Amino acid sequence: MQLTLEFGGGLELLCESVKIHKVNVDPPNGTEKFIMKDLLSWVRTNLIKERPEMFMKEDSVRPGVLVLVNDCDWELSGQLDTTLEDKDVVVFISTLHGG
Amino acid sequence: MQLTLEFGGGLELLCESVKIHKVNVDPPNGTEKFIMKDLLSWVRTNLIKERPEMFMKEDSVRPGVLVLVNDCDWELSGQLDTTLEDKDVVVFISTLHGG
Amino acid sequence: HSNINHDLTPDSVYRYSRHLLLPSFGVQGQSNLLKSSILVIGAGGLGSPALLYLAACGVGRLGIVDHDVVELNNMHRQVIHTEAYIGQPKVKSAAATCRSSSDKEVFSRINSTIQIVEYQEALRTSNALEILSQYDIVVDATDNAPSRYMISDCCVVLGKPLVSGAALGLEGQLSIYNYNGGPCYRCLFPTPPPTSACQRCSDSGVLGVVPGIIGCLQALEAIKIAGAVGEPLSGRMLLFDALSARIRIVKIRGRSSQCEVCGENSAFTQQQFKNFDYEKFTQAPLSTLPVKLNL
Amino acid sequence: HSNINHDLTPDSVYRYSRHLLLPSFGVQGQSNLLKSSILVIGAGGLGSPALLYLAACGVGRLGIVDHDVVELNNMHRQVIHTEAYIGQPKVKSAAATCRSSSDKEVFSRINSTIQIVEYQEALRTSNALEILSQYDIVVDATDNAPSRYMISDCCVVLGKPLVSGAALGLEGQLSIYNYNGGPCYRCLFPTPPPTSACQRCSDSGVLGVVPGIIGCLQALEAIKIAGAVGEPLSGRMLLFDALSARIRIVKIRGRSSQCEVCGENSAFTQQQFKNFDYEKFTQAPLSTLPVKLNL
Ligand SMILES: [Zn+2]
Ligand SMILES: [Zn+2]
Repeated sequence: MQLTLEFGGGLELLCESVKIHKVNVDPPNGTEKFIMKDLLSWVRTNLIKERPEMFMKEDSVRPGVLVLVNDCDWELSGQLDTTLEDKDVVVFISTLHGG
Repeated sequence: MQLTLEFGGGLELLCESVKIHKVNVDPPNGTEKFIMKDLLSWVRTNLIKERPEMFMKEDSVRPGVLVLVNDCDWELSGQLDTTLEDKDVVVFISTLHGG
Repeated sequence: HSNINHDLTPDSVYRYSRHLLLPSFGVQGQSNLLKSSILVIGAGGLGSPALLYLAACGVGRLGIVDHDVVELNNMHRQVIHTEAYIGQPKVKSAAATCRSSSDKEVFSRINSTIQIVEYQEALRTSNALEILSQYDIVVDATDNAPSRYMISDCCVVLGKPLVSGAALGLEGQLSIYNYNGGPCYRCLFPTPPPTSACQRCSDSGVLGVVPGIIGCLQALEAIKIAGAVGEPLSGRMLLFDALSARIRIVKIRGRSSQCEVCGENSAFTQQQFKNFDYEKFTQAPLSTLPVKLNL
Repeated sequence: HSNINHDLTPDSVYRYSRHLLLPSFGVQGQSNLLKSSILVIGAGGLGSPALLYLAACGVGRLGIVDHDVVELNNMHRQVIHTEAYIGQPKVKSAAATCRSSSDKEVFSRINSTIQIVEYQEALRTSNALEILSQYDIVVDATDNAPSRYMISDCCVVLGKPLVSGAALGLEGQLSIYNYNGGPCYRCLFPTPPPTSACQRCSDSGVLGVVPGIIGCLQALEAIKIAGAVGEPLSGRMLLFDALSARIRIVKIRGRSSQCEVCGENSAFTQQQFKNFDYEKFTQAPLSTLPVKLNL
């Protein structure tokens, strides 16, 4: 299953300053669905190169990070339980405070 | 087949100032494909309420109108011969000169 | 167009004629604008363009809150200020650009026909209720997390719509909170981010025109609310990436029934607001000194 | 950050420090900007914010072309002008806002350290080559079809990138032409539209902040080209709908081999440009008188 992952608002600094990642992921052994919870641990293992605490807190994203699945807040699709499908676009963006 | 049609840059004035139209269209009798040429004549018949010469010239759009199929210039997909598929989004936008 | 009932002066008809000609804005929209009041908090990178366009378009009463003074290193983005005002309060400088100002200046500026109110002070829980309550719409053009929580909470307890913009580096964000049943800032961000995630323009830099774009968009959204036209950016958020020239407008969650400030069971009162310690909550100061750049 | 080789003065380091802090812009981007020259054609709704931000950010030499005078009905959107300049040339008013101006004004303005060149004249085929040839980048902030064809053609024969913006009513459009092998304006619009499709702000109205947003975006794209950073909006077009707060960035055609001006077999020379009648080609005048609004 191919996904496009985008990092913004400074989170790209945790993945060697690359904002857009096209990745291939597969459901964990013994399951058929790939959900956001699976993606977070995949990202933490495979993409985050430094300061993982700036990306995650416990088993979710840290406070101040918005997660968007196909341009829609993951709160509207089930958060960690959101099922992902081929070609989905997932955006992780840190909220900005500057002005 | 469902399409989303959008009019902008003043072209919406030709369709009672409605910018977004969700429409259902079917391939012409005896054919399987629905192409942009079919859509133009469908739009002219069904949506354009006034001054059709502001929308079309001969069998294409008038000069100064950009046509976008799924956010992509129709020159890149075959112009009048572009085959449309279910859920495509087609934008007709008149170029602006003001400032 | 003739013989429409309206209360615009002949001068206003001429000044705002390009607005009056718009079928979707027109006399009604302009009349609404002229009767409205908008408070802009922060006269920096976001506030500069927001104030310029809100003054120009004919908002009836425009408030400006800022405690800071103009510095040379603001000039690359805070285009409302002029070099002559370096060292002087931003509120004075911004107000002078927006209207015929003090006796010292004999010429008038962008729009001498609107009322400008200057608040040369930092916004605090002690003065926020008093100031915000006098305006229809609030524009958050500040630069730090505690201010953003404080302003949103204050808008909730007062029932004011909040046009919130932010910019840092080469990115910008924009949304409207607490409008028409939509979410507040805390619905989206119930827990403050770690302080290490809260960079400021003074620490991390910002391309000057990026807050320019976001500030203009804030003015637009405030104008739409004040003029009662169009679909304001509530329940949606605009994400702008200047370097790649990409813009996303995404759908965000609605009002949260669990929200500690605007939720169903919330009992967040004006008194609680006054006693809330936003600096402690966010572990960040409401204002800081900039770092020195060593080149 | 210390010990980087650069040719910025200590004053510039301080003034532009927020740019220098940006890893993706930094000393190199600022140094490129300071050495660049940008021509803005039109000091109206689009040109006002574009000029403000281009002056503020430190473009080395900034040219302004406009033949018009400031009118009260410009003030709702042309925020670079001040009421004191009503009746005076827009070029003078804009230049005065951007820099320490004439002897009459003892105070300086946004950026006194850059060079501003004023062209108080209409752009015509007779002067366009001479003026445009002196700049690295051209910003089209005009308001009519013949000017847009003329400026694009001139950019093609001189090999200059063109940042083109437009705004009308509550919509805006933006693209970059003739950049890095990308299309020119004529590749997209080989045949001029019928004159009945060419509305102007003076006829149809415009919400003032809409050209504000597009003009800021023009400044951004010019800064990206001048600073040699990011992905300029070439081969793409930004479509902005203010009322619904929707923005599309769409992919447009590349350079057309059939283009009469930039195409493979084109022999459009400077001499042909000088003799080309753009008013006849578009059936529209390069400038017109505004209509009277009767309310
Ligand atoms: Zn809330
Ligand atoms: Zn061409």
